This record gives sequence, C-alpha cells and structure tokens, in this order.
Amino acid sequence: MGPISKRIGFLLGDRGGMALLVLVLGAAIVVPILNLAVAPESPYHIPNYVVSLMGKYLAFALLALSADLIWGYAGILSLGHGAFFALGGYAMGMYLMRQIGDRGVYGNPELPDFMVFLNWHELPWYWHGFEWFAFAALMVLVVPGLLALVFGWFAFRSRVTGVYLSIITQAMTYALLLAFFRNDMGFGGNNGLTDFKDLLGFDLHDDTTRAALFSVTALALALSYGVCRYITASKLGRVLLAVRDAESRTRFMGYRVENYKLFVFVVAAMMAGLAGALYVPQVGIINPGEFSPGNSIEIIIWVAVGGRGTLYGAVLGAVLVNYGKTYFTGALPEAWLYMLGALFVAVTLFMPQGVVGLVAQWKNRLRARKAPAQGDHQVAEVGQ
Amino acid sequence: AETIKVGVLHSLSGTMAISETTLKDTVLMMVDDLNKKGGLLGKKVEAVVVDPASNWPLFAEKTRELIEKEKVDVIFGCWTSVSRKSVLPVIEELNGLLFYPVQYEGEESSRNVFYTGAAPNQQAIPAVDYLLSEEGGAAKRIVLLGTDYVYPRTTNKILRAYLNSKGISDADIMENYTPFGHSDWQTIVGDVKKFASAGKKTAVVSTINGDANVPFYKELANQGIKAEEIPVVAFSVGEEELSGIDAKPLVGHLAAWNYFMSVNNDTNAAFIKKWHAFIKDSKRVTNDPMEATYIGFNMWVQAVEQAGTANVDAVRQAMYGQKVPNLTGGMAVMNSNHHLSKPVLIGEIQPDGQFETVWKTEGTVVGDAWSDFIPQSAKLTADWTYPWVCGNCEKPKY
Amino acid sequence: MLQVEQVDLFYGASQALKQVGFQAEVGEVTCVLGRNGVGKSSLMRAVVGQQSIRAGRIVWEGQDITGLSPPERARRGIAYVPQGREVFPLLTVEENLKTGFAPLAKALRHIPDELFELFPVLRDMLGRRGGDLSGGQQQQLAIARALVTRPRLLVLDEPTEGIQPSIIKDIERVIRLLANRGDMAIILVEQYFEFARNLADAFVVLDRGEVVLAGRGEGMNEDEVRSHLTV
Amino acid sequence: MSVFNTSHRPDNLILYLDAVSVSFDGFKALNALSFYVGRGELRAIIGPNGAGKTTMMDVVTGKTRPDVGSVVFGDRVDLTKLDEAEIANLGIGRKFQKPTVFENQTVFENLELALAGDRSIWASLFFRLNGAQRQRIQQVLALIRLHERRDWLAGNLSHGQKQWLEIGMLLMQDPQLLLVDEPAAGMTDEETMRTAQMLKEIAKDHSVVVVEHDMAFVKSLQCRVTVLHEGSVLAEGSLETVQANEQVIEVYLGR
Amino acid sequence: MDRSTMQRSLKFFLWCALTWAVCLTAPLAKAASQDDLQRLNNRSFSVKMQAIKELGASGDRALVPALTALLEGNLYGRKTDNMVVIGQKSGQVYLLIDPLSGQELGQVQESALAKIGINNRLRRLIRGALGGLTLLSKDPALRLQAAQSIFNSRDVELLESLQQAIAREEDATILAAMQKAQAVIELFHGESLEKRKAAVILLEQVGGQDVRALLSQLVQEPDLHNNHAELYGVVKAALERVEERLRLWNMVGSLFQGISLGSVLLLAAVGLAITFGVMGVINMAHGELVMLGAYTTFVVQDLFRAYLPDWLDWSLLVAVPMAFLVSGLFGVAIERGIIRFLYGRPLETLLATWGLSLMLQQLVRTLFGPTNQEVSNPSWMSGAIQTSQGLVLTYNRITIILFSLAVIGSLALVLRKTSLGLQMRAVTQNRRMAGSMGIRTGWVDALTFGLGAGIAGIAGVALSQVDNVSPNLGQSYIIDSFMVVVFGGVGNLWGTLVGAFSLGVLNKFMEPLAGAVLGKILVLVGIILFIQKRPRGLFALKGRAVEA
Ligand SMILES: Nc1ncnc2c1ncn2[C@@H]1O[C@H](COP(=O)(O)OP(=O)(O)OP(=O)(O)O)[C@@H](O)[C@H]1O
Ligand SMILES: Nc1ncnc2c1ncn2[C@@H]1O[C@H](COP(=O)(O)OP(=O)(O)OP(=O)(O)O)[C@@H](O)[C@H]1O
Ligand SMILES: [Mg+2]
Ligand SMILES: [Mg+2]
Repeated sequence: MGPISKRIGFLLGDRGGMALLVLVLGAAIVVPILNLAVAPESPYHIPNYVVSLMGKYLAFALLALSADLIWGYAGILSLGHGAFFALGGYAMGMYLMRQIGDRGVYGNPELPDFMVFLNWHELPWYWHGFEWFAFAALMVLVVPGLLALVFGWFAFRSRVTGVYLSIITQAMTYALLLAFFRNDMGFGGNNGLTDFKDLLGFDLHDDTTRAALFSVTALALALSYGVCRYITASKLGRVLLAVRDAESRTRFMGYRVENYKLFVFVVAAMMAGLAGALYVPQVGIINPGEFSPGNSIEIIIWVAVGGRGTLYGAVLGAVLVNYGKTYFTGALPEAWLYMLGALFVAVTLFMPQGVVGLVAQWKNRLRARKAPAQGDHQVAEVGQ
Repeated sequence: AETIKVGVLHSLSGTMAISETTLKDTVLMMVDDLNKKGGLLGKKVEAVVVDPASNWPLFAEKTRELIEKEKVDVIFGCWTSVSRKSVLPVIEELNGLLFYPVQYEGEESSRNVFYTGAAPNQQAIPAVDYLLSEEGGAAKRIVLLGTDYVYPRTTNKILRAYLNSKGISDADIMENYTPFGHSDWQTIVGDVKKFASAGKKTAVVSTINGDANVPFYKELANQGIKAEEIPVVAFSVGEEELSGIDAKPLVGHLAAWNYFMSVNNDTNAAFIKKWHAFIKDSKRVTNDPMEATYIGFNMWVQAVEQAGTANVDAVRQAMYGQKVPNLTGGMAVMNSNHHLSKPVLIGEIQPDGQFETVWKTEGTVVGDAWSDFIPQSAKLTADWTYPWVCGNCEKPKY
Repeated sequence: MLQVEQVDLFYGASQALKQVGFQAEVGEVTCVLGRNGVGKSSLMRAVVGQQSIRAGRIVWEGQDITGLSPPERARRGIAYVPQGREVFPLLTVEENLKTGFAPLAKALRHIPDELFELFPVLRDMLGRRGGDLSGGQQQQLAIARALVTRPRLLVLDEPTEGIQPSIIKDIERVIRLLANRGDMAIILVEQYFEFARNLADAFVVLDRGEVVLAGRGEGMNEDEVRSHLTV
Repeated sequence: MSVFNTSHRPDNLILYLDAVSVSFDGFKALNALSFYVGRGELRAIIGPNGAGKTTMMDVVTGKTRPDVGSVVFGDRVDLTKLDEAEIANLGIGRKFQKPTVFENQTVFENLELALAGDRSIWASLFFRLNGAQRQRIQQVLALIRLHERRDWLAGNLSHGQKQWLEIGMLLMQDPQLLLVDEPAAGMTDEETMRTAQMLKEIAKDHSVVVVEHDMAFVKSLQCRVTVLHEGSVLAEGSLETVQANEQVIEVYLGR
Repeated sequence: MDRSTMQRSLKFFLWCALTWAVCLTAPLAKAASQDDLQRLNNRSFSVKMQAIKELGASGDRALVPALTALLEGNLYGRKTDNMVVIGQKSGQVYLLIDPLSGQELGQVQESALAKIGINNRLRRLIRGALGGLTLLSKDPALRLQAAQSIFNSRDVELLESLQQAIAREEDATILAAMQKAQAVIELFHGESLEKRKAAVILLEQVGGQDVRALLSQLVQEPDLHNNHAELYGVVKAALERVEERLRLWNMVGSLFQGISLGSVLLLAAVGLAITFGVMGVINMAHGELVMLGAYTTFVVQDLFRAYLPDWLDWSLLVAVPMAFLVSGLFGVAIERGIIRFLYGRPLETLLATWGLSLMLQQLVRTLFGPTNQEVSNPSWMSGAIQTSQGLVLTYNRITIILFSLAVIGSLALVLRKTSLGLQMRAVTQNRRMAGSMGIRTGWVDALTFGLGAGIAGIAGVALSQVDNVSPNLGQSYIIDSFMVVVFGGVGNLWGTLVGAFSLGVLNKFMEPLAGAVLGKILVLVGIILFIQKRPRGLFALKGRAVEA
C-alpha cells in the first residue's frame, strides 16, 4: 500500500460509500454542465427545476448523514435534529436578508420588511454581523454547534439516555418552534425569512447560481461523508458503537462516555447546520416550520429507510424518500400518504436493515457465509 | 398547447388540508363547468392538482414544478400567508400567475398575484366599526385575540391604531396571542370574562386561526359567554369552521366576511346547488374563500377571453377593471392594485351554523394593499397600470 | 419420555447441532455435558421450543412436539431453567413465581410451600423485584419459578451457576427427590463434573454440536468424559 | 472503626474500604463493611448469595454510591468522589458477574476497545494499532481460546465463551487492581483450574480480588479468603481456617 | 346602491311611519294583541327595539311566549298575511302556533315563513323585558333568570314589581338574587345615602365578577367621585375587598383549569403509557387511534341523530365502548400485522407506526372528508357551575376529570390485580422466557396493544368534547402524550398520572404570567431541565432491576 492509499484507506474500506462518493462528486460536475451547456431540446438536458430539486435532496442527504452519525453510531436518537438544520438555515437566511438592502418593499436599507411593518426601529443586536458572509458562514456552524454543546453537555452529563433523551430533544425543537413563531423574536414569525435576492453578489434566481449551489451542496455532502467515514472508521467509531450497545460497560473500561457523545453530537449538529444553510438559498424560504417535531422525525425515518448505521444508506434514504414525496405529491396528490405510509411499513417489515440491508440480504442468501455477520442480536435502546 | 392548464396548489394533507381541500374542489368544479360549456378559447381546460402538504418550502417547489414542468397558465392556490410568501419569489421569477383567495394581512402587492380575498380594510375595519356602533352594542373595550402569526399581528396592529383614532385608549385594549392549534382556552376565556367585568361594554375581535377555533368556541359556550354580553367577531371563522361545532350556544357571535352562504339570491343559490351536486354531499357548506376562488376563476376566464390568449402578460393586462358578479349580488371589480372591490358583510351565528347578515356596507369597498394605519405603509401605493407600474411606490414610476 | 432424534440446529449459516439425538426417561436425571460452546444450551432451547430446528424430531410423551410453540410445550408440562437466569427483572419475586401459573388449572394456582423450604431467601424477599436480587438469588428464583408449573419435564441449564455451596447441596437433594418421585423427567446441563456424576442416571456428552458419548450414569467413566471436556 | 479487628491490615494497601454501608429501600446490602487488600495481593471473597459481594464491587467501581464510609485506592484517592470512568482510568478493572460484552462488535474489536491506553477523544480519533498491541491481542485471544472466533460478533458467543471474553478484556485493560466476579461460573472443571492458574499468574504483578462459589477453585488460588455475610466480614484467613469456621459452615458451606 | 335595495329601503321607511302611528294611538294598558306583535315583524332594528321596550313595560305576561320565541329565533311572519307566529320545526315542516293564545295554526313549509331577525342588542333588551315579565312566574328557573336580568338592566321601573316578588319569594337562592338586583337598583337610583351605602354593603357581601364590574364602573363615574365623596369611599373600599376575594378564587380557578388540562393530557397519554410505557413500542400512530375514537363518537352520534334522536344525550355512553372496540380492534390488527415482527427492535416501530399514522390520517380524510365533524356536547355536559365568585367549573371539564381518573384507575386495577396484567408485564420484560412459562405471548401482546389502543379510543371520545374532530386531531396530542409519559417515568402509571396533572397545573399557572406561547415554551424548558435532574422521569425506577 502506498502512503496515499493508506491515508484514504478509511474511505476504501466502505464500498457502498465509495460508490456514493463517486456518484456525488460526478454529479457535482455533470449536472451543471447538462443544465447549462446542453440545449434545452436535447434529451440530456437537465431542466432548472430538477437542478434545484436535486440540490434540495442533497441538502437533506447531508442532514440525514449527520443524523445517522449520532443515531446509527452513537445510539443517540435525537428527535430534535431538525432544530440544528433550521438554525443553520436561519443563520444563512439572515445573511440573505441583509443582502436585500433597500430592495425590500419598504425600501429600508437597514431593516428587513417584517421589522418595518411591525414597527421595529433598529436592528436587534443579534442581527448584527450577518451582513458579512464570513460571519454568517461561521454562525451557520457555531450556532447549532453551540446549542448542541450546551444541550448535550447537560444531557449527557446527567446521563439522560434512550427515549428520555429523544423526548427532551423533541421538547427542545418544539420550544424553539414556538419561540421562532413569536413575532417578538425578530425572526419574521410564522412567515420566516423570504424574498432573498442574492448570495455573495450572485443573483439567486439565476440559473448559473443555482447550478453552482447544487455543486457546492454536492461537494459539502462528499466532504461531510469523508469526515463521518473517518470518524466511524476510527477507533472512536468503535467506542461509539460500544456506547450505543452497552453504555455503562464502556464507562467501566475508562471511556468518558459523555465526552464522546458530546463530540459527535456537536459535529452532527454543525453538519446539520451546514445542510440548513445550503438548503435555504435553494428553496428560498426559512420559517419556523423547519423546527417542527414532525420534520425531525422524518429525518430519522430517512435514515431508517436507507439503513441505519451505514452512512451511504442514510444518504440513499433521504434521496429516496424525498424523491418519492416529490413524485407522489404530484402524481397521486390524494393518495400519496397511503403510498408513503405503506412504504415505511414495508421497509420495516421486509428490510430490517433498510434499503441498503436489502443488498446485504440478497448477498447473504446467495452465498452462505462462514460466520454470521448479521446476528439476531438487536440493540434495545428503550429502557424497560 | 391544445389544452389550457390550470394549476391547483392547495394542501390536501397536513394541517391546512382541513381548509384547503375545499378550495381544490371548488377549482375543479369551476374547471368542470367551464369544460361543459365548451372550454376556453375553444380549448379544453385541464386542472393539474398537486399536494404541497402544508409544507411551505414544498409550495415553492411545487410552483416551480407546475410552471416549468407542467407549463400551467395560471395557478389557483395557497391559504396561509407563509405559503404565499414562499411561492412569491418563484412565481415572480418565472412570471407565472397566482390567484390567492383568502383574507390576509395586506402589505403586499405583486405583479404576478391577484388577491381575491379580503384585505384588512375589507374585513377588520368594518367589523370594528360595527362593534363600536350603537347597533353593534357600542363596545368601549376591545379584546384582540389571535393566533401568534403575521396575519393577526398585523391586523391587530392596524386595529389598535384604528381604535386609538376612535378614542379607545390602550388601557381598554387587551391583546393576547396563542400558538397554532391551541386547544386549551380555559384561562383565556376566563381572562376575557375578567377583562369584561371592568364595567365597560366589551367585545372580542378574534383572529384565531383554523383548528384552534373549535375548542375556543366550545369553551366560550361552556363558560356561558353570551353574545349579547360579550360579542365575539371573528375573521377566520366561516361556515366550514362552524360545521364542526354545535352552534346553538354561540348564537349571536359574529363574523365579518365578504360572503355568507345564507345570502339569499339566485346566483348564490345556483352556486350552492352546483357545489352540492359536484361534491355529492348536500350537507357541505360554502364559504368566503370559495367565493373568492369563484370570483378569481371567473375573472381569469373573462380576461383570457378578452385577451384571446392565456399568455400571462396579456391576461394580466386584461384583468384590470374586469368585473364579474359576486355571489352576494353585485359586481366584484379587479383594481389595478391587484385587489378586489367587494362588499363587506357582518353576520351573526345561527343555531344551524349559518350566518345571518346583520349589517352590510353600502356598496363595495376597495381592497387596500397597503394599510393607512401603518405609518411606513401609508406612504405606499400599489398600482400596476401606467404611470405607476409598481406594487410599492411612493412616486409614480413610468 | 422425551426423545430427541437427529436434530440439526443452525444460527444463520453456522451449524450448532448436528444430528443430535438422545432420550430422557421419566423418573431419571439425564445429564448433558460438554465444553463451552459445544451446543448444550442450543439443544435445551430446541427442547423447550425457543430455538427452531432445521431437521429432526422432538417427541414428548409419545407426541411429536417439534412444531409447537414454547407456551404449548409449557402446557404439556415442560419447564425450563435457562442459563443466565432470565428472571423478570421488574416483577417482584412473588410475581415472578406467579408467572408459572399460566399453564396450570385454576385449582393448582398456588405456590407450594416446599419451594420456600428449599429456597428460604425467596420467602424473605417476596416483595423485592427480581432484577434487584443477587446473582445466586436470581438463580434460585429461576429454579423455583420452573417448579411452580409442576412440570413433568424439567430442563435445567447449569442451574448451580453462582449458587453458594450449601444450596447446591440442597438442589442436588431436591433433584434427586424429584426424580425419585417417578413422575418427572429431568434434563440437567452441567459442567461441574462432580455434581453431574452424583445425579446422573443417564448422560450425554456433546462436542462441537455432536453427541460423542452417551450412556447410563453408573457406567460414566470419569476419564473418558473428562477427555471430552478438555481441549 | 470498631470493625477493624475483623480484617487484617497489610502494610502496603491498594484498596481499603472503611465502614462502608449501602442500603436499598431500607435493606442493608453492605453493613459497615471494612476490609483491605494489599498491593500485589490475591484475595478470594466468598459468602452466601446476597452477602453483598457484587455490591462491594459496585461500590469500588463507582456503580453504587455508599451511604456512608469511604473507599480508598492506593495511597489516598477516595473513590467515592469519582465516577466510573475516572475509577477505571486509575487502574481498576472489573469482570462482571453476568458477562457483558459489546455484542455488535467482533471478539477482536472487543479486545481492542479494552486495550490499555489513552482514552481521550483525540487519541481514539487518530488511533492506529501498532505491532506490539496486535501481538498482545493475539496472545490474549489464544489464552481465552477464542482464536477461531476472533471475527465473530460477540453476541453470538455461548455463555461460557462470553465469560472468557470478559476475562480477556480485563487482561487487555491491564489494570493495577482486578475485581473478578465469579470467573469460573459456567466453565468446566478443567477450565476452572486454568482460570485459577491464570489469576495466580496475574497476581504476581497485579492486585486481584476474586469472588467465587467454587471451593475447588478457591482452594487452588492458595490465597487469603474473606467471608462476607449480610454485608460485613464474617471471617478471614486461609481457606482451611475459614472452612473450619462453624458460622461459615452454617451460613455458607452447608453440611 | 342598486335599484332593489333602494326599493327595499323605501318600504322600510313606509313601514316605520305606519307602525309609529300604531304605537302612538294604541293604549298601552290594554292586553297585548297581534297588532302589538306586528311591530316586531319589522326589518328595522330600532323599531323592534322600541317595540320590545314597550311590550316589556306593559307587564302583560301573555307576551312571554312570543318574546321567548323571538329570543330563540322561532318567531316568524307568515308570508301570506304577515301574521306573527311561532314556528316550531318538526321534520321538514314547521308547526305554527299563535304566540298569544297558544293555538295551533297548522303546518307550513319553510318558504312560507319569514324569520324575524334580532341582534345582540335586541337580545339584551328582550332578556330584560322577559325579566320583568317573569318575576312572578311559577318556574323557579325563570324567576332566577329574571332576577339576573334585572340586575343587568338595573331598570328602576321594575323596582316595584321586584319588591313584590321579594315579599313573596320563598326560595333562598332566588331571594338572594332578587335582593342583589334590588340593591343594584337602589345603589344607582336610591335617594338616601344610607340606603345606597347599605346596598353597597350587601353587594360586597355577595361579591363576584358582576359585582366587581358594577362597582368598578361606578368608581369610574366622575359624578360619584366629585359629588358624593362619602359614597365614593364606601364603594371603593368595597370594590377592593371584592377584588381581593376574587383573586383568591382566581387561584382556585387556575388550579381547576390546570387539573382539567391535566386530565386531557392524562387521557391522551394513558393509552401510550401502555403501548409505549409497558410494551416499549414507540407508537407514533397513537394519536390516530385517539382520532379514531373521536370519529367513532361522531358516527355514533350521527346514528343516534338519525334513529334515536330522543336519546342523543346518552350517545356518549354508547360511544365509549364503541370507541374502545374500534380503536382496540385496530390496535390488535396493527399488533398482529406489524408490531409483532418488530419486538426487540423498538426503533423500527417508530418508522412503521409513523407510516401507519400517515395512512390512518388519509383514510379518515378519504372516508369522512378533510373538514371538521360536529360532535355535540350532551346537555348534561353543557354549561357550568358558576359560583358568584366567578369560579366557572364547566360540566364537560368536570366530567372529563372524573372520567380520566376512572380510566386510569381501572387500568391500574387490570395491570396490578389481574393475571392478564401480570402476564402483560412478564411478556414485555422477557418475551422468550414468558413463552416458556406457558404464557401465550402472541395473545398477550395483541391484547396489551389492543388495550392501549382501546384506551386511546376512549380518550378520543373525551377529546371530541373539547376539541376538533378532524384528521389532524391525533397529531396535536402525540407530542404532549409522549412528553407526559416520559416526564412521569416510562412504565409507571402513577408517574403518568402525576406527570399529566402537574404539567397541566404548571401550564395553567404559567399562562397568565407569561402568555400562552411563552408559557408553553417555559414549560418545555422546565421539562428539559427536570429530566436533567431526574434522567428517568418523575417516578424513576431505581436499582439493578432497571439496568439489567
Ligand atoms: N444466537 C446465536 N447466534 C449465533 N451463534 C450462536 C448463538 N447462540 C450460540 N451460538 C453459537 O452456537 C454454539 C453453541 O452455543 P451454546 O450456547 O449452545 O453452547 P453451550 O454448549 O451452551 O456453551 P456454554 O457452556 O458456554 O454455555 C456456540 O459456538 C455459540 O457461539
Ligand atoms: N437495588 C436493590 N434493591 C433491593 N435490594 C438489592 C438491590 N441491589 C441488591 N440488593 C440486595 O442486596 C443484597 C446483596 O446483593 P449482592 O449482589 O451484592 O450479593 P452477592 O454477594 O453478590 O450474591 P451472589 O453470590 O448471589 O452473587 C442481596 O440480598 C440483594 O437482593
Ligand atoms: Mg450454555
Ligand atoms: Mg454477586
């Protein structure tokens, strides 16, 4: 093995992941070309709305990836993961809001429209700094990271685990939802932040910008995958698994479980924040709905559908479920909930390891392996 | 294209499905009707229904899909303001056409949107006028109850300014906001009672939204708040919301709309009949947003016919000044600020869940995009015809 | 009489039992011996129905019970003391014992006093949760719980694990007594040779999932057996 | 301090429990328990079921907090103030009565996790197994006879195999003080002896406290024996003296 | 204004002129006639107002049926001859009654009648007028109402009849109400300072919100302040004492509201305490099972309306077992069809039941439509106990509190005292071993899940009384339910009970302090902090048993 292959050995170890990386990085290059350079009449042309849809899916995939990192590997079932996504989104939204300048309806160069008509006279302190991209970009990571740090520090130190943790994360996102709904918070209340014009000087409604955003999202996804893969393939990853399966035993071996959990929790929160920041300019709105507990549950469901505990599975799950949603809400607007619901039920019943596990199942059936890699032993996280 | 496509962008699932599904059916009914009459410009009209599932970003996505992929000529859709705000950038970017049929907080005028629901001056202000009048009970204290989101906040801000101008001081105004879907109203109804016991005639203005209304009215009834003591006038409660409640204890409470199902005239009777036939359920009610959809659809049809094409720019030009009969007997007119002129009605709840009109504006009221009671917005004018050509101008733009 | 015939048992792709067969007579103690991981517990789980087998037959009192579910087998008088105790952690000791009522007729639903004579500690701890007991106490509870069902076939998987010497002696006496009563077949998995030899009327030695030695208790040759128990 | 005389006091202590009491809902599992373990000592603990042996280990490893009393490790570290991980990092390792291994990881990985070394996040993030460590794991694998099973998920092991794996993990951890709860349970007689041999080997440069009910095992350890009963020390001494003690026979050994 | 409205207003004008003439000429002392009633049959509210005032003042008790009918919206003008009649709907037709003589006048179609409309102002007047007319009625309820009406109208003209009534009244409560009304009139219209002071003192003793309203209105009047300084002082002091007492009662009220909110939370959560707390199934479809219960109530009521209209009030008694059955059967089907394959994989149950909840919502939408369905409160659950101190204990809330306690009580009995309960707990703790003990685990699982689901259904019946019956019903309770169960400690019924009530009460004490939104946020933050202190809920199980 040469030094390079040694250094990226952690990537090579996971074949599904490699395929994913190639696919995502390929898409980052090919999709913009097919969208911008190929004539619209050509069958190879990718229309604009597909580009922005795919960009959205990839942002969701990044979010699912981060959720899988903590759920699949550390056993932290966060039902409030969407909160970090939303916070990242808001940080980006605030930057975009500030970029509008005096192009808002009331023409106020300082204040966003919603502040003007609700009679705010000056920009609240927490809005300052967001006119600079670098600051906003930092906040995209720092704000979710900080929340995760504080929340996680308290929760993990007090050894809140299992469903108790899940439910208080849900309480967290629910509380944030209500808080952001309040117009007095200064984040646009229920309507959230919209009407964005441009990002770093590029017009958001421009096709090139959209294609570029897509590529950036794909890159971010690939990079985050690399980070997650590095973490999970390292010994730290194995410690996390140990924590997931037998937390107190891990402690007796001298590992500071709370620090390990906190570490991945914060990393995942920052990734979710990044996903949110990439999502917002592509869909053009961020509002408190993103904090809703239902959204966070959905994230978990993407991961479960794809295959918990396999990073590329989470990505696959997010894309699949969201594609399904896009397709069915258009094709079967009245019955799509049946389809989606049935899909979830079917996945649990027939694909215990998610879509990814299906492949493994087939393989297993094809050649009986010497050692049973997938035993009947499942982890019970629910305290009884 | 050999067909003219109409996009229908109403939530069929999720929290808003309860209200929006009806509007989807209304559009489908209108399309059906139009096709029976031979279509539009000799072409068949095709409705493309999608479900944005009460998910606001999904509204934007679906709009893009409707316009770019399905190539629809017009979209009827949205209920909540946030869904409209989400759609707005897309529809402007792609130069689409949206008809928005619900009463809202105003403070908006887009070249690509026609607002056929009521602006605050077509609903809230007349309703308060009525409460303050001798006939409406000459209220001296007002409780503003609302769900905590932009429409109630804005409306109440406008109302507060208006009430102040009518000599009601801030001490006599109580404002209270609750989360979406709030279901436990015991405390608040109790507070209203307390507020009302300060010795001045009190009335409640409710901008409570959607699902929260049923438990609110149930609590009102059970705590025995009678309309003749503390009348409640609501802006978001129509026939459909009432159909979920036993209305008998609520008789006398009020709502302000531009339409009531109970309005007695031939156009309305025909509309109701058509609706019942279409939905195959003679118990289903009609309501104001349905009328707004009806007006919007008919206007669009007329405008297309007048323009001779479904092309968005041509249709938009043809829309200005377009008149269609509304269901309350009279004509709705599309103004150049993309808002309608409509009459305002105040109705009392009847035991059967219907409203009886107790007051009606003389003639019609012109919808205001920008409220006169918000200082920054009072300066603005929305006018999409020469010489303004702008949704938010302080001076004419040529 | 219990007859186990040509049983194959698999975990996924790996085979834990190969063509295993043996018999357990009523009124006798049949000992199953073998090193760690040779398949003793797997065999017991197959007998009580917790693990399904791929091939072979299990016949109890003349009936083929291979396809029956564990509760059905329990209703046919089969009781099981699993390795690792498996008491119900959140039920009290008393409730743990009462779970044994399920297969019994109404009239029989009481806890026999002899149980408390055998395991006096259980009487003292009736109200304590099973999971709070010490390891040995749990083991005693597990045995008592199985006896509550008045079994005709008692399957004991290393029942003396973690129990103090004096009680092991008691257990030994009781097993003998139960067997001598003549209405119960007892299968005992043991690694503790001494204990096994004292009790065994018949024995079976397993190695790598196969029966390598079987015979009557009196003919149990220590060296021969031990040779299979060492590596 | 009145209980001192029940337990002898070596000169160089590694563990020292002083009048420790633990009660659960009024039930005293440990009752003013005091006893000492010397550095480099091998100590066997026996006692009736429910005497408090496991509870004592829980107290030492930080799983259970004593109501009163102190637990001192080495010269002056009071263990009652520390949490499990801190205690483990001080050099106290434990084998549990009921084998607990990481069921979803392979035997090899279980051992690797237990491998002594820096437990910090950064260290684990950039950890790479070196040759010596790999060898050490191989050694232990051979010792616990799970060579062939090294790539099996630990969850698929039989009960006895899990016991061995636990012992192996304890060895990997290489602590100063080993607390071993019923290591021979579920082992054949021959394996029991082997375990005893192994513990004696270890005790040459470690301190070991072992709990067992198997008298043959205890005997082959050839060490001091402490008998616990109802949460305190009932007797202490060589196995012979203890076995001759009437009370011990009464409550524990039986006649 | 278009032509038709103009014509109409012209007609109004003529009508007014005509009726004015009538009222000027008609002598008032005379017994009321159809002519008097005719003035009610007028589209102008001011005409009707005047008419009601005069009719009320006439003191003619024959008018009571007509006025009551007017209040209830049952007074019509017959289109053929404009006669004012009472119309009672019976089936498709209306039964007509002469409002003065009580004679039946046959049946007509709805189209033959024109309803006489009223508004809130008229309603108030009519009640006042009826008060005067019914003071001496035989019906005690009417007399009480009359006294209250007079209290509200403070009509000095009625003082004399009021005094007569007081002299004759035997019922203590009614007497008190009448004296209160008398006091008010004397306070406002009395001549001597002494009498007015005495009135204030009497009112203070009675206390309550309406007295507070009255007194505070009085102190705001400049006339009193400037010209009657002494009385002003008395009134002000009385007001303060009344308010003091009200504050106290207010606390009691908040407590009640908290408990009542708690009972709703409890009901929503109990079923979950079984499926989730006992079985460990993260049942996201729990809310939908509640919703099914609510829809069952709707269907049952609808059937009652169609087939047993007289028994409508008791439909809930049927709805409770029906809802239990419907949701319970759904539960059994869910367990047998899906959940049973997922034991040992609790997190997958989250995914599957989430899918189920989507499907159930859509199912209901398809079957019943997306809109709210009407479920009415039976009359015995409508209204409230209102103390004079402003404490309002609504009957439906009281019923729900009692009901929730009954439900959790019987559940606890089942779990603790029956062998089924024991088996349920055994199975969920160690399914495999329970099987080997002879427990039919499949059965027990199905029954347990069915029980949890059935209780969810029962909760739906109760919730239909206070909330929307819509496809979204379930979603709005699911988060709260999980919160309650976890807050109380998973697997602990007692914890669920205490958790629900404490969250309810906390919520209701926060709400006035911080507003509904902020209050809710604070409660959530409180839960988060609380779990830090007690990581396994309020009534955490302790000891080895839990960790094992
Ligand atoms: N659930 C399982 N999945 C896969 N393999 C298993 C499982 N349980 C046991 N095995 C394997 O099957 C073989 C037999 O196991 P079993 O538990 O029957 O052994 P045993 O003879 O009872 O051993 P011990 O004396 O250690 O209890 C062992 O090699 C074990 O690793
Ligand atoms: N959480 C608890 N609640 C109640 N009693 C408990 C709890 N934990 C332990 N006990 C009791 O404390 C006593 C001591 O238990 P411990 O496990 O220490 O015994 P032991 O000496 O290890 O016994 P064994 O030899 O059987 O393993 C036992 O009687 C047990 O029932
Ligand atoms: Mg075994
Ligand atoms: Mg022990």
